[in-house]
Amino acid sequence: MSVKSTAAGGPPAKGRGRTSPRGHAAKPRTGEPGLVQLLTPEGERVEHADYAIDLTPEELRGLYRDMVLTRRFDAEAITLQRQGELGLWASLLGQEAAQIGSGRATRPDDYVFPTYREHGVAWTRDVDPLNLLGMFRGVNHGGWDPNENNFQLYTIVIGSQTLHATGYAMGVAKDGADAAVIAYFGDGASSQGDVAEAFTFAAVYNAPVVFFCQNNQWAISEPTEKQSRVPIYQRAAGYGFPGVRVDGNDVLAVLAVTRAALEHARSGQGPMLVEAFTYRMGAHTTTDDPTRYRRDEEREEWASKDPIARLKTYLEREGFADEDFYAGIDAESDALAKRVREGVRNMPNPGTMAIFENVYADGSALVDEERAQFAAYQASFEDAAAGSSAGTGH
Amino acid sequence: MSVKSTAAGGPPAKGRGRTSPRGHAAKPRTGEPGLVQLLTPEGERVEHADYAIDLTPEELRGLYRDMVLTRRFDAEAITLQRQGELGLWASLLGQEAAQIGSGRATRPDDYVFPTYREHGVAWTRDVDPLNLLGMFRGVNHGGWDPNENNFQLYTIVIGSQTLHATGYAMGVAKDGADAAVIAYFGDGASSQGDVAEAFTFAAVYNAPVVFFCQNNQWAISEPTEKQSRVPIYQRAAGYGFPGVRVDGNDVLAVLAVTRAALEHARSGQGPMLVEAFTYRMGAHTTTDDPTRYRRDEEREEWASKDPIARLKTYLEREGFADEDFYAGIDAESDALAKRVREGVRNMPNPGTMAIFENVYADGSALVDEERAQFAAYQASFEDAAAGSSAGTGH
Amino acid sequence: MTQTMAVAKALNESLRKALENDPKVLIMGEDVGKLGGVFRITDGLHKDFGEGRVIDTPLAESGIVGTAIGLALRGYRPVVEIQFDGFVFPAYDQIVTQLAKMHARALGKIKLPVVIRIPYGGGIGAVEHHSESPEALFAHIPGLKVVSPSNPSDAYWMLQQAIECDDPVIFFEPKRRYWDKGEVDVSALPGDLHRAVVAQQGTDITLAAYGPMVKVCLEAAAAAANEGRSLEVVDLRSLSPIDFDTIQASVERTGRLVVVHEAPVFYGAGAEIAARITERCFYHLEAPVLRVGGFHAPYPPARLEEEYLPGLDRVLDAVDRALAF
Amino acid sequence: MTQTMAVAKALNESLRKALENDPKVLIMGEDVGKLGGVFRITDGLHKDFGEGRVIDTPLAESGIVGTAIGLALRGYRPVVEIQFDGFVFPAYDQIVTQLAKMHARALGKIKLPVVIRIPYGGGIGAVEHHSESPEALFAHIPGLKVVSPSNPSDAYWMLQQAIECDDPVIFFEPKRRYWDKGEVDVSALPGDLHRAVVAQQGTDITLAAYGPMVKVCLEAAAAAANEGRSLEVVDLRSLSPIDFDTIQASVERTGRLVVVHEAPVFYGAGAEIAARITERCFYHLEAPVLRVGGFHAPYPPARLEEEYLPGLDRVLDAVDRALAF
Ligand SMILES: Cc1ncc(C[n+]2csc(CCOP(=O)(O)OP(=O)(O)O)c2C)c(N)n1
Ligand SMILES: Cc1ncc(C[n+]2csc(CCOP(=O)(O)OP(=O)(O)O)c2C)c(N)n1
Ligand SMILES: [Mg+2]
Ligand SMILES: [Mg+2]
Repeated sequence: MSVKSTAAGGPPAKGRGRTSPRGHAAKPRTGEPGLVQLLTPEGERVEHADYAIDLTPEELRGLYRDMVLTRRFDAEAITLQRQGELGLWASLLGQEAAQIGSGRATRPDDYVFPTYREHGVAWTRDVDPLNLLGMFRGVNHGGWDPNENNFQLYTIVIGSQTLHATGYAMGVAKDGADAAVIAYFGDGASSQGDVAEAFTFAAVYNAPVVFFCQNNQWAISEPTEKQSRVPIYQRAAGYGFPGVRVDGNDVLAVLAVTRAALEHARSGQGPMLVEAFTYRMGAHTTTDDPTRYRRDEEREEWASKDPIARLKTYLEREGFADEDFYAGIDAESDALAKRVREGVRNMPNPGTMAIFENVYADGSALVDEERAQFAAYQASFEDAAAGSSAGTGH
Repeated sequence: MSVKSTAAGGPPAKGRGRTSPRGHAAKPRTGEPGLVQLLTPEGERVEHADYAIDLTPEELRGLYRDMVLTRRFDAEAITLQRQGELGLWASLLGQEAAQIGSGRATRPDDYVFPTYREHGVAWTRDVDPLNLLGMFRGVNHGGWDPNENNFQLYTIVIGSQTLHATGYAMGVAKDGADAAVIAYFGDGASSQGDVAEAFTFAAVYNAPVVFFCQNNQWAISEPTEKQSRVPIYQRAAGYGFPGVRVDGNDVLAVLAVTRAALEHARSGQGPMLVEAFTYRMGAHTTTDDPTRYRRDEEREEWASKDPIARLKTYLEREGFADEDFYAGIDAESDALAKRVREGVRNMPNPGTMAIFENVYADGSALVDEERAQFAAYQASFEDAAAGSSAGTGH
Repeated sequence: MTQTMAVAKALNESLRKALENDPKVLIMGEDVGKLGGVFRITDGLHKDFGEGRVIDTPLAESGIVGTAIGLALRGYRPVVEIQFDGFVFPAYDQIVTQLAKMHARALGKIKLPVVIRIPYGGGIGAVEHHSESPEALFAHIPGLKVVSPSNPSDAYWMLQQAIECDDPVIFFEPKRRYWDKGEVDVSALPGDLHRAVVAQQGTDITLAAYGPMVKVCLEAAAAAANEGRSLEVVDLRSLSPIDFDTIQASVERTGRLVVVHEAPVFYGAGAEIAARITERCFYHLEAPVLRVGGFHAPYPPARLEEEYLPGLDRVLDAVDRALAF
Repeated sequence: MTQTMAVAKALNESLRKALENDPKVLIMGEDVGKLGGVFRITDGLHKDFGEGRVIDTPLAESGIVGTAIGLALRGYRPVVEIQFDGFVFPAYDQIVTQLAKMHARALGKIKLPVVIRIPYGGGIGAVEHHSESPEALFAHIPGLKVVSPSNPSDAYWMLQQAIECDDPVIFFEPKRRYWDKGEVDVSALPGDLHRAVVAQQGTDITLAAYGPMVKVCLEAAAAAANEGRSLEVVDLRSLSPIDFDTIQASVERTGRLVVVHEAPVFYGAGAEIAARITERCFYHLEAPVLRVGGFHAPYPPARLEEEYLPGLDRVLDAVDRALAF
């Protein structure tokens, strides 16, 4: 079944009234002016004038699998945090479609610049999930090799990475490569000057970078109205490149839109801004308490737009997946959770002297001196211990 | 004579093709998509659908006088710099209409946040021109009382003042006052993150601030293409407030548009962005050498769009001013130049101990200590001098 | 009117009092509204004073400080919260080139009574950028005042005083001490905001510290007392200006000084104190001023912070070394 | 292959050589293209290497450094020009939280060979923000290296070395010395980038300085020689790390040290040097380490800078005071 939707990525004036009219569906829709959607919250497949997608059942099952495994990984991380194995966790619950859809749109030679919440994107880049946990456990600040999967380290200072992505994309263009770069950031981040400067540089140098804003409607306790009074995708036009808003809980639409945006970038047309309109179902991080600032009903409303449930409905309606498939994914999930659990528990603490490592690539006399002094200081305890045990021996 | 022009401040798609069609005028026009114009470079009065203005001959003469005196002041400052009386000067040559038009649109209770080039705006705020020269002479960093004329100190770090203006406007709104704030900045400044953040804050808090961008097409040696690939006024829409582009060499259009923008702000409708499209006729500052980076022809082309000449043509065509008027202004100019010249030459150097003044409002033991030490150090020379002259007496 | 409260509560009460006393006082920052800030320092203030006084801002630190400057120019007294130490840097330009200099630029004709509260320091097991001690980067800047309380009473009073001050004050809050309790006499008249105090009297050596490290030094003094050593502890409270007179007086008695802070030693506050006290007390010092602090390395991941942070042992080791001279 | 050239020309030649030697080297900044930079340090490079190598950027310092980081991640070696000292602060966040820390964040798996050139210091009669000396604000940050040449030869070679270094280097150029000439041997093999050198040998006291103040110290040494005093001058060259060994060796010979810089004394480089040298040379020092530098006040308007900046007299006054101990 396929229903026409004409929602376009243009300014709201254009699409208003033509998009997902409220009366059509029984439940409230994610529908908003200019929101690209290919799969409704009810799991109905709809067409879009500008963004088409044609996936095989296997590909659809693949997206489903990605989302389920990502969610399971996320849930396991929350549990591990509760058990004290992690110091903190930033859950992506609810944002699986935005992340899997966009991540799966990238090619291996594309380059990803994430925030601290892109566990699903990491998954699509074949980054070992254990790598993501080191910083949350407190054994490192990231530590993986970004060039192994073209997936940069998580960035905590809000917005910074959009400039790195832009510079990287300038380099890609200089090299004459046809790859693209994708920079993730949040609705809150859209207020940072760095993000605006990234827009400026990307436009001026026509850099092949896609700015991917996951608007999960919250920046910790602040709703998006505290960042902007118009939809964020509209910002792009003022910098001279296209912006589009996509239903971030619709993995098909996100995949289609991000593919198009990356292709736009790769083909020399410069940057593009994608706003994936989604929802942060959980707390900001495990230390956050959303009951202090948001209504339960809002969360419930968005639960009905769950990205995984809607793809499942579609798979089932179309008969694209059978019981074996679901059972297989369950088993895979359990195995993943187990691997993660064990992997985290066995993750070694860094040795004390790691404090002094990797401060500089070319070394520094100062670090050498402090390292030596600290080693001597530590040795003095051992000497003392040895001395006193030696003393005991007397 | 009055010709219809329908150029609108909206996005270019809207107005393109309707505005100042190239074929109509013999000389090239300032005309660009979406450029508001009320007086053509040839001094023809044209009407605009959205921006009307109706000035008495006296008011028109007043604007002319403002521009001529400002230009004369500016020229005198350049001369004083060449003579070594000033260390530096940032000329506004060519931008008189943008500054006088916008400055004359402000009310006394409005508040102005300038860059370092707003000598014409300062003039409209009754700031003593000598005040502006202190920092260029090197006797202070500004030093006037901003609250005397609601005209803030010149700001050198590009873009900073747009945030101060926004915060000030938030305060105006909090106070329930109906005044507006106007923040000046350049085309180059439009790239600074601070300016984007100012847009964000102004929009979110609906602050009564007008962002007034003088696009003089150059940021030192860099043309506007290095800052943006679309006209700067378009940036506003993406932040959720209106932007408009005005012919910055047309004092009537600038006055009309800025009045409307300030009224928009005062009436609770929030921020607005005005881009005054103008041209920096001179060097960036007296230390700059534009021959290294721009063609002479460009300057010549823009000379034909001179803001003062065009108003004069209009005044003459309409018979609004007679020889006495021009002679009077000449005399005023000479008097102003003389006052400025003498004022600068007589400007006292600050005393050495001024180094330690005004670091803190509430004082600081550290400054006190350093002041005392330095005073003692200086006194030691006097003692030595006294000692040696005393010595001579023996 | 003495009450027992934690540092966090003392700060909260202090803000409440400031909001009550002066209608021009505003609170601004990320998540300071309904959430009450990630450390709950502004808890309840949004509810009681409304969003006109307690303002959730866009996520842009330069914007927060820049608009706070504008509000101050309009006559308000903004108290800005920066969420964590590592996030103050986007605002650094506004702080250094504008906030610190505008009073001088205007030859004193305008005042910038802006307080910037920064929870700082480590020891809470956090991820990158959440445990730094950037105080020297502000204290080096003329035009700023920099203070840091170490206990609930100072938290309460010093914040009051910072808000009343007509100069910009960078107010560093020792975040790992937020939950430490102590007595606060809310009716006592406070001393000078920039005066150091002798937190523990002693005769053998002086320890100078501030913020989170005062507690460590007091513990060191207690431990040393058991070994028959008498450590004097000076709580600096202010890092710009620094009350050198109080340190000098102490060092003239003890003849030795160890400065302790979490921030990297290299170019840290300890350097300034060592240099100036050596100049003032050259003939009193029986040992060079020693410094205990962070290493010249990024703040390490949480599992290493216990070793990175100066603790009792490292302080006492420095004491031993100083006494061995 | 010795040539006489000014500091500005030496820097220009050094950049030219780097662009020639390594196709990955890029120049970025405001007005570095056709104009050749406001100080003409990049003069002619845009013409000869094209706008793909010599890049005029939008007017946004955070953007410049942020995209330079991205280019470095892609394998380029960007050399960024900040137009004046006072305009580096918008980029401070990217420098401190990203550039300085990414190598450690990646446990060494990525390198950030970015050079940030900053013309710094006063003495050129400029307006506000054009005469500052913010070096301590960078030297305090682990992960950055900070250097400053004082003469044409060092300008030429140290910039080469900074560009070849795989770490981020903040390269402070003494702008009032741009037009000072000296010999440059472009074939000589340079020493370690971070080694200090004895610029003038002497026996009575050591002066330590860097960048623009080395010349003042050499002049002071010459003036003192006329009075029969022998001043040793150490040109530090590197502010992070600091070559304490060379200073120590000198102080062990002379017994006295004066540190001179333009930056405010309070929390300045002199503090770190005084603290560490006092610790290393406690029994050699016959006087406390004295510091001569800027005051705790915003850099003053041009007509006051001569009095604000440490000159011959203030240096010699400190020498007198040190010798009087
Ligand atoms: C510069 C900076 N300021 C503040 C913070 C603290 N902080 C961490 S996450 C966050 C909210 C981010 O919101 P958003 O960009 O929407 O991303 P989301 O967390 O929703 O994915 C804040 C304020 C930070 N990390 N960096
Ligand atoms: C943050 C910062 N960076 C660099 C400079 C140096 N600078 C002074 S003026 C200028 C160009 C400004 O161009 P624009 O904003 O268009 O204003 P205009 O000078 O044309 O009036 C630059 C780069 C500065 N003052 N501040
Ligand atoms: Mg968000
Ligand atoms: Mg300009």
